[in-house]
Amino acid sequence: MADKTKKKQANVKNEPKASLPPSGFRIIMHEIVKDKVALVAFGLIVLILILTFGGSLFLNKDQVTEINIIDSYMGWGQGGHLLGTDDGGRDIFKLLLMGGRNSIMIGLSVTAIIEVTGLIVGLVSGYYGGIVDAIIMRIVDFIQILPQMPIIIVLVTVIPHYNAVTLVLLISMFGWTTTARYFRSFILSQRGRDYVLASKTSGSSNLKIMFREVLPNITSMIIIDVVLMVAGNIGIETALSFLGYGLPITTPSLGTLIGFADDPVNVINRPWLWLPATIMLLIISLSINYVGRALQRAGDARQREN
Amino acid sequence: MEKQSDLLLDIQHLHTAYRLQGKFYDAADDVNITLKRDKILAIVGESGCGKSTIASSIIGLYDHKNTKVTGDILYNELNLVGLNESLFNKVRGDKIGMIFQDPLASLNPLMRVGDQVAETLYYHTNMDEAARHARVIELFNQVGMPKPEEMYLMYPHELSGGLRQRVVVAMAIACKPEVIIADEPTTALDVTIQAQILDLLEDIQKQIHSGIILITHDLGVVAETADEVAVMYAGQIVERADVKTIFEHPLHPYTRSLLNSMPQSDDDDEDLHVIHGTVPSLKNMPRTGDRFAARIPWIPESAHEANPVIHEVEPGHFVRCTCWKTFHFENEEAVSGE
Amino acid sequence: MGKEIIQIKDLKIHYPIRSGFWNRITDYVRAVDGVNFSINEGETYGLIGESGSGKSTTGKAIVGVEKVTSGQILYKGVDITKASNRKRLNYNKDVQMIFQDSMSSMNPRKRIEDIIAEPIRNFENLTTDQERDRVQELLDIVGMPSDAIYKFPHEFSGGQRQRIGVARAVATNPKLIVADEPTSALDLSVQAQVLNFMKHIQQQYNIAYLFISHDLGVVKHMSENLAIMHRGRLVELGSREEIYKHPIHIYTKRLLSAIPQVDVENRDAHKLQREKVEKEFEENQSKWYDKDGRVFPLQEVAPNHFVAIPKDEVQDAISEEEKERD
Amino acid sequence: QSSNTSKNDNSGAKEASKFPAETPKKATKQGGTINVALETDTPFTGIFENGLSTDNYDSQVMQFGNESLFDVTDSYKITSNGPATFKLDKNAKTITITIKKGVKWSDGKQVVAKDLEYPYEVVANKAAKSQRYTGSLANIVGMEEYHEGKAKTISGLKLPDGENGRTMVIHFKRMTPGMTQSGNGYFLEWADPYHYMKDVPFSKLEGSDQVRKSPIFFGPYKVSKIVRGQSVTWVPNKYYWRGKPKLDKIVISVISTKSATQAVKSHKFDIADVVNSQWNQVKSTKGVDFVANIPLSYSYLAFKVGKFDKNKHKNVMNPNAKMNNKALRQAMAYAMNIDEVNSHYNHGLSFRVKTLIPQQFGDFYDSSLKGFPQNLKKANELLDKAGYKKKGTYRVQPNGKPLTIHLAAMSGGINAEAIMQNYIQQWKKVGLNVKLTGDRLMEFNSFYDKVENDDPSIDAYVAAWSLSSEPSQNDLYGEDAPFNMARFVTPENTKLIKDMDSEKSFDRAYRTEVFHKWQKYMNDQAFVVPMNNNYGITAVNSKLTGYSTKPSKGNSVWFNVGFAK
Amino acid sequence: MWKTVLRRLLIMIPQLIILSLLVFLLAKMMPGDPFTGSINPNTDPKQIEALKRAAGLFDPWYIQYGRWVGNLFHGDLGTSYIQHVAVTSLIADRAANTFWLSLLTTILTYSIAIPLGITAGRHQDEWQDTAVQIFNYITFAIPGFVFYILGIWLFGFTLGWFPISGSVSANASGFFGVLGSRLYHMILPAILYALITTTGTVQYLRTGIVDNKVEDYVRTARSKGVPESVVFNKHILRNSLLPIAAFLGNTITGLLGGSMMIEMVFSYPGMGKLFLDSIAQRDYSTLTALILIFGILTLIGNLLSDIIMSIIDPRIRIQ
Ligand SMILES: Nc1ncnc2c1ncn2[C@@H]1O[C@H](COP(=O)(O)OP(=O)(O)OP(=O)(O)O)[C@@H](O)[C@H]1O
Ligand SMILES: Nc1ncnc2c1ncn2[C@@H]1O[C@H](COP(=O)(O)OP(=O)(O)OP(=O)(O)O)[C@@H](O)[C@H]1O
Ligand SMILES: [Mg+2]
Ligand SMILES: [Mg+2]
Repeated sequence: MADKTKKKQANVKNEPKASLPPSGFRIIMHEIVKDKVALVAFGLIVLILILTFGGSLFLNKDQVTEINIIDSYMGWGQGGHLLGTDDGGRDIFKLLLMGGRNSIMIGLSVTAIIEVTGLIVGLVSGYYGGIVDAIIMRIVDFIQILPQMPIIIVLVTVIPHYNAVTLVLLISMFGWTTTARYFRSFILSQRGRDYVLASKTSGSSNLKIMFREVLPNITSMIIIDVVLMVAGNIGIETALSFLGYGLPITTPSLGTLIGFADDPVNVINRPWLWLPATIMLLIISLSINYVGRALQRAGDARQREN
Repeated sequence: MEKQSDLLLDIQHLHTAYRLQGKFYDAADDVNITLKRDKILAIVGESGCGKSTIASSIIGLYDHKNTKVTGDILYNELNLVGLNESLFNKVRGDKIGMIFQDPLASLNPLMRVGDQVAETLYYHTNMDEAARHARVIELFNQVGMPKPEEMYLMYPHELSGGLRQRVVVAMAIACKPEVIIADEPTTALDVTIQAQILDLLEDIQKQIHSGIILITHDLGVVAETADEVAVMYAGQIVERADVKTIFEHPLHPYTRSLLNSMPQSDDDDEDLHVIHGTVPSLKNMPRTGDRFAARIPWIPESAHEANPVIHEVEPGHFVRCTCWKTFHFENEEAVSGE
Repeated sequence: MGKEIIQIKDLKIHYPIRSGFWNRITDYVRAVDGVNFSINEGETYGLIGESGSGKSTTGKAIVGVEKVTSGQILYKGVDITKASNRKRLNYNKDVQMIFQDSMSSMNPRKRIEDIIAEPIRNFENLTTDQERDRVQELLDIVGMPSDAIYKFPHEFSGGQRQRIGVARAVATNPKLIVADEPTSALDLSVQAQVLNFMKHIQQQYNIAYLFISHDLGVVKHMSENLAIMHRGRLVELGSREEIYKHPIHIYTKRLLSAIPQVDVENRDAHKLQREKVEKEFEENQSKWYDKDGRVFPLQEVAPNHFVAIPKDEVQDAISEEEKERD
Repeated sequence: QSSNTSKNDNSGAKEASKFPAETPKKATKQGGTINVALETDTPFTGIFENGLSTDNYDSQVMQFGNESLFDVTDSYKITSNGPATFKLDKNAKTITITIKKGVKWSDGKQVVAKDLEYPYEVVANKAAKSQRYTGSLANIVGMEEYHEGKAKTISGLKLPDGENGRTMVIHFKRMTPGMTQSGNGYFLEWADPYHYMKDVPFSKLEGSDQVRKSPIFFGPYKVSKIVRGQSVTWVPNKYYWRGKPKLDKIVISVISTKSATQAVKSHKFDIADVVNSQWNQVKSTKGVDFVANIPLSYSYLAFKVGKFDKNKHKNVMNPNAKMNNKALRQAMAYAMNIDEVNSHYNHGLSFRVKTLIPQQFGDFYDSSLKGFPQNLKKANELLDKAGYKKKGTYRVQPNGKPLTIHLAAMSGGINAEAIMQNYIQQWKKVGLNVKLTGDRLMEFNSFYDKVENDDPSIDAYVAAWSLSSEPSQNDLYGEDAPFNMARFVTPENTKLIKDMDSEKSFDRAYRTEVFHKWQKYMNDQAFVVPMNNNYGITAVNSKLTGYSTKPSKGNSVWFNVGFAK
Repeated sequence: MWKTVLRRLLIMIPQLIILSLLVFLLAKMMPGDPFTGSINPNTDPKQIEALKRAAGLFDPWYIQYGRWVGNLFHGDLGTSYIQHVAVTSLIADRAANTFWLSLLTTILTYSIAIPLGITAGRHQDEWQDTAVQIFNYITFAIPGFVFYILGIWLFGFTLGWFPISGSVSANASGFFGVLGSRLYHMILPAILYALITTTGTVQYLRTGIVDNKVEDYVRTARSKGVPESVVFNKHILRNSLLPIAAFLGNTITGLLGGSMMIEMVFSYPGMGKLFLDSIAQRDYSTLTALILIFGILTLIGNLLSDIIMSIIDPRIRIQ
């Protein structure tokens, strides 16, 4: 009998894995490829990533942000500046590449912090429930009643060295609560499922159930959430920039560029300052959103299957 | 009662196809059934056989873009197939009532249950509001709801499963329809409640003299309530007869297998009969030959008709294919002939 | 009759209801409210009752995933309502569960191999190869093809999945399996398949089942002894023959009369009978339930037949029973 | 690059003439309504009393009715042509102010002596919480006693003809040469309607309707409607002493500074200020006249060389301060390309200021000084000589320690950041490592909080002054002046500043000499390096006439403004 | 239900105490004070210091906090250092402006969003849906202020259709004159603001409709012979509006605090603008009061949302 099973195994092993999990990267790619719009969007994202991250490799930050007042406020294509220059004679195109990269990095970092914190908190809160949940949710409640924008503005003026890192931390400080809530509700629905009970009766520990059983089941939720959140977070400093609490120009970002639009003169007479960044932000957001939707559909389809 | 109007529904050559990835597949394939006044016609079969498909085809509630219905569904000489929506709306709820499986899901959570029943009256009668209210109360009494006045004001979530289903029944019978279609009306309910609802349906039928199509997969329910039975398999009716015949002289192998797999025999140490395999999915359904053949592999292919058709073996007893003649259970000896 | 494998003593599980100004606990849902019974080695013990009567809660308490309010569950003489005892005994190696909804009871992200191996990994120290052999063997036992090992739950039909669920439950050679409505989501023909498997495995490994169901036909088919639950308590308990042939408690009678019978000839008679019982049930609440609507404690009316009736009516019941028996 | 320096050598002030200070003179007709833009990003406060108002915008809103007691010459010398006459008696240490007959409040009541005295009581009374009480005012006899609450009245204010007379005599402890200049701070230049305000306790004054909702003035227009923080409508004051104002109505309303350019271009306003950096966008606008003035202000770079000793209430210089090296300071000054920046960003509407005394002060201004035109070579030489050796890109201190200069600057106009980064690059060119404090421009409050409190994270800062029309420098750079935020104290400076306000300086020639000396000294020491001043350009509907920015016309401008025939 | 509301209100108290402390400390942490930078020829630093002392700015923070809280109980939020009026009156003024603007915005938001959401949901995956989605994505992705500035430039300055600043014109007189003028000043900002805020509503509504369309109760309604339009409006739409209603409370209060940008662009004297000004001017008393109010608004918004939900959705009991 043992021999027989061994043989069977061998066969099984060689079998093409036609029935891969209905999850993970494969289904995502599948879903994206299936949806033409999403495919285009995905292509755009890749293109922008290559441009910004690749392009930035060839740029020197000090050089890009160096002032050259002779060149200030050049229009499109003037003086060899494809997209003109800003108030300090800096090349908008280069700023755009660097700024795009920085903003994407900011968006990613904020998302990463928010997601990880939110996920862990949500997981613990939702899984254990009871008093742990009650305490955590009270804290979350409290943070959520805080008027975010005002407090961020106050903190921006308070902290001594304001830069991309502090910005990321400030924004993340509030953001995680929503994510925690979101994941908690998923966990709550998962917790009631019988497979958790089954794991318990199989003698698995809580930690193991939490991370090895429950977590993989909300991966598609996580992926979707992450994707959509990145889209929202890339432009997150624009509002602050507009209100005058953005990053310094030595840290180029889409926000600092779009922030030029806080002045009607720039809006009307110097569109090259803010328009490219706005369009880039628009493209990034739209693309990510479309991809996100495609993922959501994938996720929903799987949800239905369940 | 006039004789001719005893035939309420006459379904002829019904084909209902769903679009899957651009192609249409028949989920109901050449279905012929009739429903008579004062009769309960049960449609039984495993999950996915196409029972609900028939129901939704009759009442015209399907996604018109992705569903194709052909054939005739004659209701008093009115062909419901392809009937325009506004005309159909006059029939639905008035002449044909429908009861669904999950009473919670099939009630609007934001409306008082009384109003939901009254809504039917609003569209099919000339009653004023007071009259409608009175009629709803009457209906609630009729379906055995305690304190109907109070119940009128309740929301679905405030009622127990049994009461909800009574509301749904009240809704279906509000206009005294001639045809009631009940798609698994008791699957979501407890046995005791199930018994009550089934008894209720019978009582109602006696009062308003309608014909009922009862869709279920519970043979016990069929035996307790139906007058006529249609057994469905893979989109086709495989056997049709009055209830007694079906339970006492079932012919089609599928009917016989189903009956055998019921855990009811007293010799409980014996294994229950198991039907090999599963109902094929819509896409994989064989379109030629005997669709059930795959599940009784020990019966030689020659025993099946090449293109099985319905035979009337006795008056009122219809069986598809002739394989029943040589059919025997796997572990039995082959009984030659019948 | 074999040895008792598990004893449930005065089991109570109450869920708090919060309300009022301070959101204090104002009342309890008495999901299980004083239940006593015991299961013998290798037997199938049926637990029947209407929805919400506390069957699942009882079952979950027995496998140790539900917090018990009071009472004891004795396994090998040890009260396993305490987590530490369960751990010490490796309790879940011996007591396993089969769930109603096979889909939801399997992690959709895990392959069948990992699903079945989970209890093995937790309770036994096997090498990867041994483990795989064991999984293969289990799949063999439940009649699944061996390539199933690499598939995911959604790739199987409901009946197949339920068989996998059985495989997982028997993976550690348990002594007792709580089967909570294992077939009520299945079609008739598929149900037959699963029930057959359960029986075979029981015979093979001498497993005891607590078989929870509201389908009396199935319970009758499966179990030797059974208990009928109502409002968190047991109303009647005894051998299958006793209960089906000589039900005493009105609730049992009501339940039995509600089962659809495949007996077309006598269906009108059934209906009359059903209506009679129903009427009796409606009208004689006070006879069968105490003033709070609670079920009375069980009294023995015959060997291996207990009914929840007031003490002073035991005699009547016994004589009535005997009369019926004649 | 230094070629620019010689080219821009002509005095900035000369360029002032490229804009007129007045609109063309035309015959005026009666009637018409004008809209005046008040460009601010915050609503105006609406305290319409000169002693309590702290908001510059309030005075702009009030200007149509709030006439000063005195007219002045174009160099801010007080004359007797205005509503009141002015007489200074150096020996008797008095100033006599007499209000002219017929100068009436807009309710028709004559302005009387009590109305001249009352503002002092408001400013000096602690309950009124005025920010305007100063050491200079304490120079009036009896003022301190009144301020401390020891006296019920201010003994140095005498009303020889009684409260309802028209004359007030002010007795001073000490006379200073600046007293003849408007804005000297030793006495107040406005009147309050005592009869109208007397019933309001001082503590309630700033919130009272008399001050907030329906203030009265004796100027050409009177308030007809106030929308709090947003707009004020003025209509003619029929009792106005100079005659009948020309316009039927003046509406001044707030618009955001960001909208200034649009406000000009869209002709929604008849009078609106131009934002200099946006000059190119508005300069070709049709139908408006641009008039300009040069405000009394300048921006500067200052070096922190000491601390303010709160106990002694004195500035104390730290000889070891990083910036306490003349050569370093001068080098930094020479390294800046101010002219270049001005021509690029402000279209010639800003000009480099060469000394700390603005040109508007006439001969007090030392036109021989050149300030610090960009000269990188000189800067390098100075540093080399002073021992700041180059190690890599940057220079180190003479003692061999690395040198990083922390510069504080305020955020502000849209080009502020670029300009600052530009200077930092200039300094880098001469090997100086200059970093922004906190890595970014600071917003106003953080900036002054740090600068005023001598925060160690600041070695140098760029700020701006707005000056009083009296040129004394004591309050700005004196030894005990808290506003001397560079905290430099040298005997020479102290002496010169004392001299400016001394008895001797009543002799204008002497005072001129002192000012010249002080400017030279400051130019050499470079504790404070003057940078820029800007034109204040106003776009005026060309249908209007009579508008002027000349100091001499200031007090009667709204009487004169009207539509051309 | 009132009991529950009362309880919820009581629970708010400790939250508010923590909030107030936090806010107070934050404000104190900010560099500078209302007198910072009062550097002009007319002021004397000594007098400024005396005023600061009189204002209690040199006291330790807990004393200042204590004083502040003490006054709070008398309904006194202090006096604005900058505007020199009681903070309550200042805020009342601004709150009224913001309230009306928010109200108009809300009305406009819903009158734009609901038809769009319905169209998109009803014609799921058809061109109407795509069009709405594109509009939605664009308003979502473009920062609001770019919209506002373009709007004020086009409709305010260039075309001159709408006023470009303030909340009421100086010329307005009479009750209807003032009312009209106020409305006129609000229209453009409200429309622009509404366009930006529709995104969420449209999305929720669309999803709601798409989900509800396939619910069983809809099938039931159809089986009763209810005409399609009624099925849609009475059954599907009402259920789909639930999530929007759930946010109604938060939306209104959120707009009250969240209108900073639009108020800034339009120099509209509302709460958001007041807040930004107070930060810039270090008007602590106003600042603390405002943040506290924003916090309270959020709390009330949540409560309101819950109450609204419990009213329109019988399944929900608030607790
Ligand atoms: N809208 C649809 N689109 C595509 N396929 C459908 C659709 N509805 C039903 N089907 C398929 O048609 C077949 C018959 O379905 P139907 O719902 O009629 O079965 P049923 O007998 O009612 O089953 P059950 O007992 O599970 O209700 C099944 O294979 C099902 O998957
Ligand atoms: N976590 C819980 N909190 C509160 N009440 C609960 C909880 N779990 C179960 N209950 C209640 O306990 C009672 C018993 O539930 P249980 O699931 O044991 O019933 P059951 O007999 O298994 O019913 P079914 O046949 O529907 O499965 C029910 O009234 C149920 O509402
Ligand atoms: Mg069905
Ligand atoms: Mg259960």
